Amino acid sequence: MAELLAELTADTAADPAVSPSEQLLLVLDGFEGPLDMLLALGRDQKVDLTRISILELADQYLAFVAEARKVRLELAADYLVMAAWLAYLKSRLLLPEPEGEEPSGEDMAAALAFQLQRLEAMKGVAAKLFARPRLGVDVHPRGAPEDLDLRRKSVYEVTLFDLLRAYGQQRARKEAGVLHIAPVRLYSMEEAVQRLTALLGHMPDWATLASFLPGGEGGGLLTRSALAAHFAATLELAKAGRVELRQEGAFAPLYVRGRQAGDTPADPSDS
Amino acid sequence: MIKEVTDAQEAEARIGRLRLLEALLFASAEPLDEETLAGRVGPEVGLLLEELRAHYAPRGVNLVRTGGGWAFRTAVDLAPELRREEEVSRKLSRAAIETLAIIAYHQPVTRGEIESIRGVATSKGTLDLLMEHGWIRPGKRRETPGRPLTWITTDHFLDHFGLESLRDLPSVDDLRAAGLLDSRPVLLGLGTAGDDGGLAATGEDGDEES
Amino acid sequence: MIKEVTDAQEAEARIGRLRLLEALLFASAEPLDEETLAGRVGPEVGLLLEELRAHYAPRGVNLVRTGGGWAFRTAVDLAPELRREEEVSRKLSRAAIETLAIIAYHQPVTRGEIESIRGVATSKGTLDLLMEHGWIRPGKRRETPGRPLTWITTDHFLDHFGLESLRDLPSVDDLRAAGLLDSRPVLLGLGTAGDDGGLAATGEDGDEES
Repeated sequence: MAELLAELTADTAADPAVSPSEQLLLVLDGFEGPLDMLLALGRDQKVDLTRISILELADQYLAFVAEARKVRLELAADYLVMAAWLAYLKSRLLLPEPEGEEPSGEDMAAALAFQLQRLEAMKGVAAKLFARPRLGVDVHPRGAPEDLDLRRKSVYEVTLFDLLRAYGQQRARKEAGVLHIAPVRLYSMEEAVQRLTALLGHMPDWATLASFLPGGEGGGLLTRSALAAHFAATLELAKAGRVELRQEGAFAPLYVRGRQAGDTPADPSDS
Repeated sequence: MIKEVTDAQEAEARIGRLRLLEALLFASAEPLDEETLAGRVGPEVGLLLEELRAHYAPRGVNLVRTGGGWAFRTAVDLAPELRREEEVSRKLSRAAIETLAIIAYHQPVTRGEIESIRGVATSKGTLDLLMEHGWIRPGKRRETPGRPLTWITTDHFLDHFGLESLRDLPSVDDLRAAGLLDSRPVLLGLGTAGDDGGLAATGEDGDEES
Repeated sequence: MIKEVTDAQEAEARIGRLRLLEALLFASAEPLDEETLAGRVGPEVGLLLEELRAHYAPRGVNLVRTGGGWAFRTAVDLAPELRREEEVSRKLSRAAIETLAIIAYHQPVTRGEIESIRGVATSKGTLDLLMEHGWIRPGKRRETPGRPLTWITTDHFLDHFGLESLRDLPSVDDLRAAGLLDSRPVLLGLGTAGDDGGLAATGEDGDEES
């Protein structure tokens, strides 16, 4: 991780005016999502992707997320989901395999390795594709075509793109005609429910409610509304039987875990 | 006319210049004058042009001198067989494209409904034009007061736009997802961000509004 | 390959057809398919095309086959001397380039699958940009729950990248052999916030009036 950070922020690291959070933001800007970042970390291992150490990769990624949270950087949900999944994967790889129908840690690691290889392959061929001689750039058609109209079945030149764009623009005009009241910048419970649902789906283990909160510089009212909304959302989801909650005592951290279909209800002593 | 070439290397360089000259003349939208061409292939451009002209003289494409420049043109004697279609291609008006799109998406649809969707009156000429081109045809009458005529698209419409069936038209959500329907509310706040994943969308591909 | 010609008159007719074919292809900036050409020069169009291709192979302009059509294009090796700077400077985003490659290699592919391969949501302005370039278009809907729309590449895509067919995509056989052209979603359901099922189900056909 440190290597990657150093590499990607080489220009700014020397500049004391750039804060750690800005540096991290710059790193993040260089990636097309968490998978892309994992791929970059994987390449740092300088081995064939088929022989990559998934454990090492998970550690590097988790170190990055920890760093980001330390400087209270708002990470997109995608990155948090990946962190949760990798933490789980790590535990599966390190602990003895439990009995059960869940995919084994090895299977999960293999699936991740496959995704990385597939993404790497697509990046590779994308580069090859765009390295080819391209029409209008390297290779040219007849510059002064004589319009013979051999194939055109209609005298009007309209493409599917024109048609779809016209419809899209027409719909957009119509939708834009509706008056939108500016909402107050508060976190709604619906949004918290949505966010938690998305995150929990990938999070089979206990985690503190605080870890689900969007970090960031919103501060003040927005942060407090996020906490309130997420708290209310966990209660709502618990009522619907979709999550389980656990708290050791009054004011102790609240733990949340997604409830898988077919799970037995949580041990009452846990609640 | 053709310059004596003794050295093999020089012959190759000459062929290279000839090929470049050929490609330049082919790709240019305008006739190119000798001065411009000399800048690319060297001072012996006159000889090279003559050589090219001689090569193409018996072929279906000729190198011709026109208004001080040089250009490839299809051979004059082939003109009867290359006759252009009577009508040159034209752009369809925006109103016509929109009307066609609305019929495609909302069919069967009456003229009144088209007008209410577009928010403007549809000129009779628009529907006539679309019908003349075989893209739309009248459907059944709507069983409502006045029994208005409805409009539907034809097989030729599918053919023209390369669609196998109407089901393959992208839905409104597909259009939105593809970026073809972009109706961001004027004032965007957290409360309305739910339509494409809300906060989850933050920092995806850097296209989010702040 | 070249048909034996015995009769002088027949030879002349053949040359006439060759010249016409040459002129037809030269006149058009877009590739012409063999069916269209056969309608003008007769059923032996395949042989004539091969003859023309061979004639132009060493020249500055080549006859190339792309996506079932034929077109004259400047020779690839002249690219450095013909490169148009203003075109090169119109750079595509990494997201757009990767998305195009995924569509090319995995087609027909749904947006959800593209997102699962890239691990991020597809931003607006990616698919519509690729479509505006004429490289991709909607294909058939997938017959799975939600009937998501698929995306495929166009003939113009092949033409643009100088490919005769999709089989000529770089490394396509290697990737297939390595199992990397499998677009199935893997354990991680990443970047699929707007998965196809949900989206296509809402507002299907977009015929709801608001």
